[in-house]
Amino acid sequence: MRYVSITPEEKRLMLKATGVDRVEDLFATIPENLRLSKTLDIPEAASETDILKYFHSLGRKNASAEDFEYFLGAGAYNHFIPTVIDSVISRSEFYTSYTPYQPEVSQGTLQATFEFQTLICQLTGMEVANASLYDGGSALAEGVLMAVRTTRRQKVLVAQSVHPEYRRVLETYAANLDIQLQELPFTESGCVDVEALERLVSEDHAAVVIQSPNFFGVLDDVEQAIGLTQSVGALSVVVVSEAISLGLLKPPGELGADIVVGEGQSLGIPLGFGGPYLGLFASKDKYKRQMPGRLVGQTVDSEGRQGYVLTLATREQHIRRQKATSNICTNQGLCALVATVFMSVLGKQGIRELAEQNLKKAFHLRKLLGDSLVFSGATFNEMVVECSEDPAEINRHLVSEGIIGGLPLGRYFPDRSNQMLVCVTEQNSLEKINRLAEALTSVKVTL
Amino acid sequence: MRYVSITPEEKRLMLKATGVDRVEDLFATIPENLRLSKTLDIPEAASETDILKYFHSLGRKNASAEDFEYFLGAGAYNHFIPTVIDSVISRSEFYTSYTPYQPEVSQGTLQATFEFQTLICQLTGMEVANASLYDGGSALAEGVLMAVRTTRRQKVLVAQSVHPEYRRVLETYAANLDIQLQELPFTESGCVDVEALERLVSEDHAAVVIQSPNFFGVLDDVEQAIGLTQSVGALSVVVVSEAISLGLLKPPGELGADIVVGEGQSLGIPLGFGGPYLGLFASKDKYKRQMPGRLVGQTVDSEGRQGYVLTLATREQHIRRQKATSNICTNQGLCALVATVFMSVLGKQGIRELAEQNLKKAFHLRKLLGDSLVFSGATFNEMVVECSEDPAEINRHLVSEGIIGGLPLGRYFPDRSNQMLVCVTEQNSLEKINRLAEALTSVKVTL
Amino acid sequence: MTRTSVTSILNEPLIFERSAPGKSAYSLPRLDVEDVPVEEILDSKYLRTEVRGFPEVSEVELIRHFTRLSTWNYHIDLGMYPLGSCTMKYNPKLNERVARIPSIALTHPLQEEQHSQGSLEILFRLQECLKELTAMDAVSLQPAGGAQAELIGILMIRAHLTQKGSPRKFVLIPDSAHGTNPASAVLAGYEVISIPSDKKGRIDVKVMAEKMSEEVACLMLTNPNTMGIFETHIEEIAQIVHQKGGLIYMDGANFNALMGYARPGEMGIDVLHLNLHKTFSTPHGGGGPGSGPVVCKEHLAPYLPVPRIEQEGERYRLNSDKPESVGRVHSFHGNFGMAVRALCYILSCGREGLKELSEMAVLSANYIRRRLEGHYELPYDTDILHEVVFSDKKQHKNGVTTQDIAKRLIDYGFHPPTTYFPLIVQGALMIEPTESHSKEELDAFIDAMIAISREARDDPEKVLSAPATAKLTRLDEVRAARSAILRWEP
Amino acid sequence: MTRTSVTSILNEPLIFERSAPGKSAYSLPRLDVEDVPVEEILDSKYLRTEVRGFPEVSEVELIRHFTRLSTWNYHIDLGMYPLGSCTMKYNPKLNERVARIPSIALTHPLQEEQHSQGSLEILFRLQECLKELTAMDAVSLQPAGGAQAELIGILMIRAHLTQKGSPRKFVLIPDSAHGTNPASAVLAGYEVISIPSDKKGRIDVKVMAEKMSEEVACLMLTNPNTMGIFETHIEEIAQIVHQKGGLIYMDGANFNALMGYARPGEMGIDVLHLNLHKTFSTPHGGGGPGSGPVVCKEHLAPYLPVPRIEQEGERYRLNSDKPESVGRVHSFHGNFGMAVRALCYILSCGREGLKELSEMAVLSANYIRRRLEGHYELPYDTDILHEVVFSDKKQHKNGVTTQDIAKRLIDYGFHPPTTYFPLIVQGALMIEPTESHSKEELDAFIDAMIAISREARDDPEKVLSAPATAKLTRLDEVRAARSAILRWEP
Ligand SMILES: Cc1ncc(COP(=O)(O)O)c(C=O)c1O
Ligand SMILES: Cc1ncc(COP(=O)(O)O)c(C=O)c1O
Repeated sequence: MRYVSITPEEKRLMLKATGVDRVEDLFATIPENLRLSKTLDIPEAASETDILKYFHSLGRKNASAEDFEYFLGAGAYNHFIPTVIDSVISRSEFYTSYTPYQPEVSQGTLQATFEFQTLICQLTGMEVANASLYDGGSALAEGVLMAVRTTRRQKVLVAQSVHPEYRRVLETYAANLDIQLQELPFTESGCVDVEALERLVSEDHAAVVIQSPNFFGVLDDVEQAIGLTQSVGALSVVVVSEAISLGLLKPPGELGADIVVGEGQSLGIPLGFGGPYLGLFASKDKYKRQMPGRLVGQTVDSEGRQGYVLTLATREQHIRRQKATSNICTNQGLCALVATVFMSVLGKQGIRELAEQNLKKAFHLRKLLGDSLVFSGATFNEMVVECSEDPAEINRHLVSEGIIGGLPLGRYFPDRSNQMLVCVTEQNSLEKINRLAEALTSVKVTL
Repeated sequence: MRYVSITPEEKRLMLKATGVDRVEDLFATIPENLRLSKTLDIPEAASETDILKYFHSLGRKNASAEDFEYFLGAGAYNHFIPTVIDSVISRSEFYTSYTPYQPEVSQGTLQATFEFQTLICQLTGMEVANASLYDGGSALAEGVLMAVRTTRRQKVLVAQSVHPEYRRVLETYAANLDIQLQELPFTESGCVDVEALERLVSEDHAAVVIQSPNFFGVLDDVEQAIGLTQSVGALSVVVVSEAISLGLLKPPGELGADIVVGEGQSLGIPLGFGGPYLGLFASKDKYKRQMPGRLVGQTVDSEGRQGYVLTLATREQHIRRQKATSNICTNQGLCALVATVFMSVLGKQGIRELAEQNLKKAFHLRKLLGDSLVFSGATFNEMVVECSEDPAEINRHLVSEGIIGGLPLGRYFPDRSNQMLVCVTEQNSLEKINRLAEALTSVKVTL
Repeated sequence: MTRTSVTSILNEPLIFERSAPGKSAYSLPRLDVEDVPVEEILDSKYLRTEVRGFPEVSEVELIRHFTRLSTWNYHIDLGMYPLGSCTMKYNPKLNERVARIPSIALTHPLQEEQHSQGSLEILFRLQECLKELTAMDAVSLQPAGGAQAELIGILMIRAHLTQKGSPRKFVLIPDSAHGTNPASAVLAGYEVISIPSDKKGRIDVKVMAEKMSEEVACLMLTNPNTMGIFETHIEEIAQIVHQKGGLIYMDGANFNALMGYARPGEMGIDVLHLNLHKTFSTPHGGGGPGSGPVVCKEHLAPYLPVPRIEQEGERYRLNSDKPESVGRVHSFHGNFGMAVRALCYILSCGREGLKELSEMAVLSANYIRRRLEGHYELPYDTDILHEVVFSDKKQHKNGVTTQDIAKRLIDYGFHPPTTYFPLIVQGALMIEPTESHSKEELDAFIDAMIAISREARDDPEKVLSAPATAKLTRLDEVRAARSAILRWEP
Repeated sequence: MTRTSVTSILNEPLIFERSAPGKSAYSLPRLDVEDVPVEEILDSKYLRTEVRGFPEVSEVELIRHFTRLSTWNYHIDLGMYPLGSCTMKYNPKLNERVARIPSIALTHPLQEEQHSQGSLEILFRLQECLKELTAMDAVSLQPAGGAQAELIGILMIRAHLTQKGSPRKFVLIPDSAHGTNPASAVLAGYEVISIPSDKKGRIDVKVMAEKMSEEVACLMLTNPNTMGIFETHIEEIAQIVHQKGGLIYMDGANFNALMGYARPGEMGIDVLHLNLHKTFSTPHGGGGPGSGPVVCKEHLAPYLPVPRIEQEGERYRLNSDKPESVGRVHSFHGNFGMAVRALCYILSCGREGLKELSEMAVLSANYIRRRLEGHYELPYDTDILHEVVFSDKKQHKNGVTTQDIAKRLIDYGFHPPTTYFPLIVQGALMIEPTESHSKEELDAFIDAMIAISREARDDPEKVLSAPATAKLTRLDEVRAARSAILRWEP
């Protein structure tokens, strides 16, 4: 057993020192009748060679971005991942270490996390960001709970154009804390219905949640929504599921958002069948003591040298137990490091150029789609299309051409069963974009 | 340009400090007429994405052990490579460092190399081993040159059953040092013709070179050959091209060899289209001051702590210049580290079990081949087969079944154009071995 | 600019301080569509001018920056990391390689089932293995960590009880429990009643029985508990709780002690969670990601999160049609990458291997206990399994605390154990070796601990001023919390 | 067992000392053929009982062993590594990734051409790029290092001259040349005539002209030479040599100074070698592997090693039918893996990039020279390109030598420069920064050098006793050579 380092002889010596004859004796504290008599119905140990064969065979049962061009986004995006990222996170110093509870021997993780918090603040335009939450869905839930905590109000308006799965996670978290979630409709532009918002929002509301670019890819009317929200003393929670968009778009912070939550997968994290991803959480400075999750702060050591530590721990469960701001303990640390390296690789120019490529390639598709576009609002790299035939059918054709098409909207919006949400990133080629347009509109593209 | 760290502004400051206006001025020392006026006919910089696409497309033009089962050996073997090896050599501490000329900051490389030298001594049964040479071919050449140096004799007998390419490299090295290379024939058993050896060898001979397992896979009559060689005061040089065989076979050292040279590719190094591989060089202790290449030795620091340094450097070109024992400078350091990790992973039991699996799988094929075997001598994991049809033809059929067949011997031995050298390793499956046997003998295997 | 250690550059600044205009570490393909100016595509009201503050560095600088930072971390591949309750075992390299196979790592969570059969098989097979290991009936791999699993587990209990009439009001939690337990219970809408431990370090059954009522939804226990002690009365406990119509949630963070020896499903547990990042060797990544499968009995299965992964003949499918489900806790399928590693680990170890792991983990903990009990106070003399908790009582006389002992261990080249937890032990030193270490490494750790106990007696200053060899001396946490500098500012 | 630094365990023993019977780090598939006992297959006379001394360790111990060792190395990813003549530039991660693509890394050198078209294209395209960069006509990628390339290059000259009548007897080599030059010349069967350098640090053309004769096969020069100085009289030199029927071999180890600015083929060079592990960023791997392409003019092409890689329309083939070839120097196609990395690098940099590299390398060297010339003796005030050589003359007065300065740099967190080479400079300090470093890093190095020159004056002891922060203090090399302990013994 290559994962164990104790030899039979050493085992003997250790048992002797411990004062028992057989290892089994150490388990005597488990009542006889509870001790397992049978051997586990799990295969015998497989060799490294067999393991690799097996998992490669499983891989061949998948379609993946290795062999297909993806136009599927909807909260998980196929972006370029710089090679250096894996070189950094493959250093065991980073990936095999624990939460930096002992700062003297964890300054690497701590400084990198402090850099992450700063980068997220810069990207979102907010004042403070935490060290990560699980994913976009739970980040939204934590954001709403924080708004409820701070405002001591129980009603929350959530735009229907927020990612449906995020909304489901929010429902799960809110279910038993008597929080009332109300839906906020959208107009034919795809933006939140501002009149409805004005009509619905009140002094009873803790928060209003909108997303931009929203689930339909539409750039929402964030500024106006925030204004209306704050006019009644509610907190504005803005969701971002496509972080790359912030390389180009005015960040929620600049527009006055109180809390920004979102998904950081676009920042160098592989599609990975949905996880591990990266929950982003940022807010205005005045709310920092209400924040969920870990925070790294700057300080000095006993000799006055600058260093970093986990701080404001009194918010957390291991100190405050049932009074904690959240129950989260293990977070997505290594994914935060990935995002830190990604943002550092791209830097000021790169993040902009990347965002522009997404915008321009998507715009090329948008032009080709013409009237098949469902919403009139401005978009970044995703858009909803009215299809000439059943979207699932179209996808089936596309697969044979090495293309994974968009998301049939019927899945979340039964009344939109003929619509497809498509995404274009810098990874998509002109040729395949044209092919997609043809398949969606059954109009031949001639360029 | 991401591989340069100087900004335009910093460039300006540095030029100023250096006292010139334009970078071009720094090249003024190159005569005008020699300065290149045109721009290089080399493509513009390609993005990381495009580079990866390009090399993957090249990969698709290859057959590789990723998709095919190989029965091709002949000096390059498809063995299992433990995953941990790449984890170790991917640490930049190892792969981006230079030759350990500054021992205080190179103890990692030095200790690992000292371990390598020891492991090679243990594997070959020799007393000293160096830190590596380029590959099996040049190792043979250096071995012969060392024998010539130490004996001050100019004649060398080389068995025809030594790897043909190694012999060609030897010829290149020996060409102008008036060394006479004479060929030593083999019998129908595939072993060196001992009578011929007895007849040919004389007081004029510096060395007799044999290989075991030899190029035909046959275990040669090493002990007897060594006896006859040393009886005339010549040095016995034994070549090993399949290092795994030493997990099971009596090592040349035990049989009295003076010098052992060979190829270490089998020890965890990927096929890699022929390189980088690993030249092995070991000898009796009394010859150590005649050795080519680097040697790491144990010593202490000024405080008496044990440490390691490059030693006996007076043999080398950077000190001794034209009087050096060899011109080699850069060697195959990282490949030696790979082999060190490989041998440590397998250890005493693993190397034996691995060798046994090779022997037993090859033996299974051997039984199936029966009379088609060309040589009667004992074999390890390679053997020569008389084919039912043109070997190249057979290989063409096999490819369609995911099999890369053996080496058509005609390539090196025109008179053996119907024969094929096949190799079976632990990587080959029973099913494919049977298929190979069928193809080679056109007899259906029924098991 | 002085740098004091050759294999570790100690004064690497923040990445922002390395930045200068014009440096870059990225490269992108040339745009292959018409290059329409951004302003013609989007109204300027949507646009920002730049991401102010974003760094600009070259690839070389970037690599050096993070390489230098990395050398400031202690890590498992360097030496023993005996954090109690965290199960810091070796993270096999094979897991990492397998998780990076492109056809496994690059699949989209929303792509059609028929294009995801490989990924679904991984999830399904792992679920089957976990069921067998725990003797439970159903699993969800969706929770991204133990804490989230706790929330889901309690929500499932709540849903179940609600169906039977009332969700009830309270959750019983031993005072030795991990902080996530009460926090999760509250998040699920319950109030917490704390149950004291008896003098053996176990749940005080008598008190528990008194507190148990028709108003109590469940008892949330950890077994073996955070003292490393097995709750021997588990059956009796379960009976008491079940009799009152309550359920039992087991925090399975310490499952590394039980593999092949005991199964929660046979102890009367209704639902539990496992931590793939503990028992099943997925790396902790400096804080995460983890994965917290929630595993339950048949009667709770209907409430598991959706989608569920089901097998139909040769094929696997995602079933979201579970009307009683408590819903989702993750946007997609949870931390899939951790599931890949865990399955790789289980198949690599095999049935015997998994059992051997638990044996060696328990043996190592008991060995440490025996060798250190003369030197450090043992608050409970109860038998333990996979971890041992000491206290600083003996050293306290000389003014040396758990904190000091922990920091001094750093100078001996070891990561400190978990400190000041569980809360029921004053100045707790919680040591969990796991099965990974050689006797040599264990002895080195034990010798260091003994040496420190001597220093505490003969030369306390040495211990009080530790660490002497780390990048920094002790950090001012009060100042950090007061000034709360949470980001770099130009 | 005391360990003194937390991020680096300093007392890791030899792997053999970690070994104990029964531990193992390997796993092999179960044998799928009949398990015939070895003794029934092979006569016992062939068999050994065991590989005596081979270690037995677990995977965890193995990883820790090599991880700990690794932390004792200085490396490029940590900081500046200004070894003159070695071109220690950044090794791009992308190269490493590309070289590991399975369909590129797992091909057999003897498999049929039609199954190796991808690999052959890599070799062919790299050759074409090197021809363009050097303005030469033909290339062989077979030599596994510069030294082997030198041997081949001279053998080609020898073959050429032999054909024209006589191989001749001598090779002219400047006294500033690298040791491999004379060693290779001798290996090719020639005697070496050393040519002195003039007071400018260049080849003394007058002396060279006198020594040049019909008995001289070739002049072997390095350009820019090991002083970093361009041989401005190269054309005149070539003319003199050619007039006497000799040829010119250029050691291209310093080609990093010339890319996009000058091409050997336009200077009268007949044959040269390049070092992919210097100019083209392939990693040095702690000593190797490298790769030394030999590049020549048409008249020497027939003598290149076989097989040659040729293009026929869309296809690439290996041609061994070159009767005049000097033969093979490698069992197969040379260090292919290095060729993959070099091509990846060339394509990543592109034509402008390559030129920029040389510019920044030359700028960095000149910047260092200017800033240090007041503090360290500059033996030649000649203009330099990519590297600068100082001497310890100034410090020698206080008994501080090059050796001491080098060791003291370690304490400042830098790898020392090349020392005591070239031999024409007493106590040479040979500094080659390459293009990789930021101005910040260069300034830090310069400041350290200046600080050391001050220390040499004010506090020589500090310098003489350096390094103070490395794993070890200075090692006893005499003792090492005398006792010559070259392997571990139980
Ligand atoms: C006993 C116990 N319960 C629960 C948890 C929480 O698990 P996670 O960190 O995965 O959320 C932990 C982890 O620290 C633990 O030790
Ligand atoms: C000037 C010079 N020539 C030749 C060589 C030898 O090249 P290699 O080490 O690749 O054999 C070197 C490398 O150190 C060198 O610096």
